[in-house]
Amino acid sequence: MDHFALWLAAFFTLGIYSFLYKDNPWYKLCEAIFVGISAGYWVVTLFWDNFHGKFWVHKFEDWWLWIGAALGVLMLMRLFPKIGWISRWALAFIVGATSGLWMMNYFSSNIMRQVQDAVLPLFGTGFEASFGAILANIVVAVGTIAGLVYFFFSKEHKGVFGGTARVGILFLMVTFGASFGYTVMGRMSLLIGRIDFLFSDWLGLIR
Amino acid sequence: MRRAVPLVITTIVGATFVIRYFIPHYPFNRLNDWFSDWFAIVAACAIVLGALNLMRISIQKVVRGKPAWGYSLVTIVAFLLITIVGLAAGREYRGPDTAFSWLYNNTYSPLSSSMFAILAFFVASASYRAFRARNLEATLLLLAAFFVMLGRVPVGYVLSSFMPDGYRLTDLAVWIMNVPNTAGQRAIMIGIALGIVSTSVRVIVGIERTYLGGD
Amino acid sequence: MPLTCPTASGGSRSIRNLKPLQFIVCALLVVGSLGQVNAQSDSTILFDSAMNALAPVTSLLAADHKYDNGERIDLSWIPSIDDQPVNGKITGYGVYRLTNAGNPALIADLPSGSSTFSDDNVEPGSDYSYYIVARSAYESAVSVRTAPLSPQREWLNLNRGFLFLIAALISAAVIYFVQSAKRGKKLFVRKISGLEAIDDAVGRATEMGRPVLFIPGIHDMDDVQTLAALTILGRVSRTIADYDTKIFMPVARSLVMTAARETIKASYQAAGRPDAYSDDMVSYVTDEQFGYVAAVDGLMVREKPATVFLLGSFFAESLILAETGNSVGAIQIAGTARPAQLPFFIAACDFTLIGEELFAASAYLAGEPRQLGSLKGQDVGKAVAMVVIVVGALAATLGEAWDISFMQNIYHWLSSVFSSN
Amino acid sequence: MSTRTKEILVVAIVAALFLIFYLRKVFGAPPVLFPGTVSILVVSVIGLSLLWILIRTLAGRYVERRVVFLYVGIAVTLPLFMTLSQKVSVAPEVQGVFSSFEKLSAGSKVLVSFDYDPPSAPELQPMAEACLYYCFEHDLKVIIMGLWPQGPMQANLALQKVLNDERISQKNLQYGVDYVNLGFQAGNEFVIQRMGSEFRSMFPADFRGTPYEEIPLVTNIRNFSNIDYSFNIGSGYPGTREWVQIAVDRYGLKLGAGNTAVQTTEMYPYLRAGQLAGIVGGMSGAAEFEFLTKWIGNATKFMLAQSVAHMIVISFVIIGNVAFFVGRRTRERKS
Repeated sequence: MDHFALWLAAFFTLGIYSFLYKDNPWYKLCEAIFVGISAGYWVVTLFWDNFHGKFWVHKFEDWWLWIGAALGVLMLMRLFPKIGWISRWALAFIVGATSGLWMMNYFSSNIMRQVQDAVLPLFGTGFEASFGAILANIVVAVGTIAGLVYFFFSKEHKGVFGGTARVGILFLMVTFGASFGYTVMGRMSLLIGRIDFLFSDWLGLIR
Repeated sequence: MRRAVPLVITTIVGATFVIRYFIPHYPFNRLNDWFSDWFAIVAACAIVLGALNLMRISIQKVVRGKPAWGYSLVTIVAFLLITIVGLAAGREYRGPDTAFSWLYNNTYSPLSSSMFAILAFFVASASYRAFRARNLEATLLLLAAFFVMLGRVPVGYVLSSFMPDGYRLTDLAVWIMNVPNTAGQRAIMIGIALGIVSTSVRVIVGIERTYLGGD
Repeated sequence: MPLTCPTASGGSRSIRNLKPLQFIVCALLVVGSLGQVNAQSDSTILFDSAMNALAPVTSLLAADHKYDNGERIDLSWIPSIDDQPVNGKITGYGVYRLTNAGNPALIADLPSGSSTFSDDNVEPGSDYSYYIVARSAYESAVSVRTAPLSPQREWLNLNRGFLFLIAALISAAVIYFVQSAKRGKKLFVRKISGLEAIDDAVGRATEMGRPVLFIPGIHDMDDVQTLAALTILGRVSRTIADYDTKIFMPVARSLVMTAARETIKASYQAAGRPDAYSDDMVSYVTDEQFGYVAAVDGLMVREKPATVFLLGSFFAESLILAETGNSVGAIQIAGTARPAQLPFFIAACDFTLIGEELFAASAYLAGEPRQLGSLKGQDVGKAVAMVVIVVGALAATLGEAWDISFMQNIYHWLSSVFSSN
Repeated sequence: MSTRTKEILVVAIVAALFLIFYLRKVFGAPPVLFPGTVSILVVSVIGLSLLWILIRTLAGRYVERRVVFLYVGIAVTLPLFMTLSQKVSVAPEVQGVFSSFEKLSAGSKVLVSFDYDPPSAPELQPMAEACLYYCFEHDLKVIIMGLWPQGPMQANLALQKVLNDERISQKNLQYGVDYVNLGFQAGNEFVIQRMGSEFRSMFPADFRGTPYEEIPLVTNIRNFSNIDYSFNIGSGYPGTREWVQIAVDRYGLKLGAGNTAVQTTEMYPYLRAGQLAGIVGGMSGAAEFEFLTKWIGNATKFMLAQSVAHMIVISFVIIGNVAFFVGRRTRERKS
């Protein structure tokens, strides 16, 4: 990397971290550049990859692509305040399709699949699971049921029901703790990567 | 026209996309792929609106000489620079030696990596400030995080190396991930899916129409 | 010459050392190769070398893949007898296809040990016939050809019949409860902490004379979480319009910008103050995740919002936003359906809507009793799931423990019902 | 002196320091490495300052978040200047990946798929380098491809680094004969599916535009059946999951995976089912893999910093909680 590029990258890196001290002109400058550059990057990417790559190249091969183009044009009607309301048609189309798609995809992959995985012989096939496996099976089953009870909206969390809901939230908390602990490691690696850039690539202080 | 037509569109399109799940026959089997293409095309058109909005606000700030208008000017210049360079470069704008790639590698990339990595600082400050064993719930969250964190670095291995194989911190971390975590994830996933199903039903049936706005 | 049998190791060994199964296979082979020798009466193949020849795959079956658009044919076969995990001669199989009785073409190379293949490069209306070549390092053996077969297009995926029934049940429950709420039936829904706080949070912003910041996640309109966030925005902006508080909403997607403007505008109209609405309340920043975060962070420290809503689909930025919001002293109400980000919201925000609660909130807050009906529908779904898990697990456990076939049947039936996807 | 003057002064000093450091590098000064005693001293100072934070917090004066930030920055930076030998214990899943490499004879063909982009590079790049190094060192032929647009660029960075290593550069490896970069192909899992019947249909030419038939290394490679082993370095979709579901399950490819820490857990089921030969997970997995391949690179270098970073987060959790409990007890006593 040439000197200018190195200094530029270092300038931006330090500029972003200066925000940790407080908001300052350096950060504001980096932020302004970042917003401009990334918005432009997405304009370019969406134009070439989506509009050109997905539509323009194939426009005479696949008639159905024109539905997308028509929706896009409807969307652009926003630019003309008088007929801007027509863009709602495109929005309605997208929202409808999203709802339909997500509804069935989540239904099969989350509900059906998860329920299926939860239904299993707790003591193993042929009653021969190890003690650890039996314990694990029971804990998973109890945790799942209790977690579902927590999300129940139709009943006040009182009595036995409330107790189960409480067990459910405890399971949820363990889940969150596990994801937190898990994420920390990856995040720290990112910072180390940046510091390595500063002190190794840029300043040459470390090997 | 303004209110009724969109509702009808949502209902018809939504129902079609539900039904396509059960019909393997053409053209229903293609709807999924088509929609992703359509959405890509619409998003490409819509970003014109977004970009114009960004430019309009920035230009207004500069023209009216609002405080910190200089930064808006920088945004405008940066935006125009990369857009022009990228659009002029043609389809192969991502190629290794283009000006677009240079800009990407030396501005976009360090900025985005640095912003991503700023998370490490916040993880530490949140650990110091917010992760408190206030009650049983919070305590469990903490303990789970604690053991998973310890179990995933060599330090954790060293700390518990006196224990027999299968009972070390590493194994505890794996157990937490595999057992209680699975139960919690499963309950959350089923709940979320039901939430999505019911939200979708409301949208398709036409009870939910906030996103369409008023008249 | 002792009677020998081709073996996996490539050599031949005495028939006396064979196990019963091997003996039968060997006998069949001998009979088969005798037939071969008879059929090719003019060939000069010696008996011994015929025995050593590579065995082809047998029982090759081609069947149309059920319930698809006629784009797949499933092949299955019994691997060659020479295909053994230890010291097998077979190095792999070549799948050949004849389209409309044309020339054979190699369509796939498979490793040894495979016994199935799905050809998904077929079209309805053409006839396909297949054969498989088993290969060793030096020779190859060709299987019989399948009869020509044409893939069929089906109109209904009957595999998903049960899935359809269950989906229909839950949807019907949602619609039923919505209808009964419409008719004026009172529906009880438990309190969701966090939702009660919304009005107070907006009120706080009003008192302090500081704005409200609303972040609808970083996904586009093709995510139901974004839809849910916009629904909540509808309610929040209604309160804001009533209180005459300032709201600003930077977004990462242009379509979300459009939809959010519609939403806020409608709320201001409903509050009878359409003149107070301005498009500048919602502004597009950039699609880039961290560019967006950089800008929102800057906004937070400069505008010092009194209340921050973080509702929708969040990724790594969740903690960056929540910690910055916390540092400027804002009340934060967060919610997402992404389990990996929930711990950060729980730690750094004042109220968090966990998973399903985000979707429930959008119904709860809409202020219409009939929206609440959909929550009841969700509960029906949960009840079904719980009952199936409990009954299924009990049946499976008892059935396996004491070999109760009735219980085992319930278990197998339930797993088959729920595997239909 | 006003705060503003102080701030300007600090910025000026830091900038001057950076300039001096940079000039130092330009004039060819070697990197700095702390000797053992200094390292121990530094680690003790880091530990003592944690103690100081604990005491302050106990006294009821919470340390300002900026101090926490500064502390994290310094504590993560300093270990990079040290070499403390840490005992590397190789996890079985990492050993699994390596053993599969070990079984390959010289001339075997290895397919390496780069399915990630720069933000994940700190974790994944060391794996890529170690993998390439091992292959080149043991005369394995490497075929590189990517399902992510930035993947092949990351591959080129890794190649550049490994080929310049003196142990490798003396082998005088030829592009197109010993290794090839087929580049990126859009289409996610469909790319893998089509590769199952014909590589060339997805990669008509390599990264440099040379037609597939004219590259000696791959002319005879038709599909997965000609590949002896495959290593997928991935950070999401498309990635390891898709490789397992299509290439492994349907075409019998032998696969090892390198994943980010966040993603690794999702892959364990495939490991248990035998669909993966092994997993190299996150920075610690990368360090173990480096240890096995004898390519001592960034992961090993970063491992100490990584451990320190973990300890810091854990310490902050502990400090916060100790202070919380002590504070609560004093409050209760008062009331």
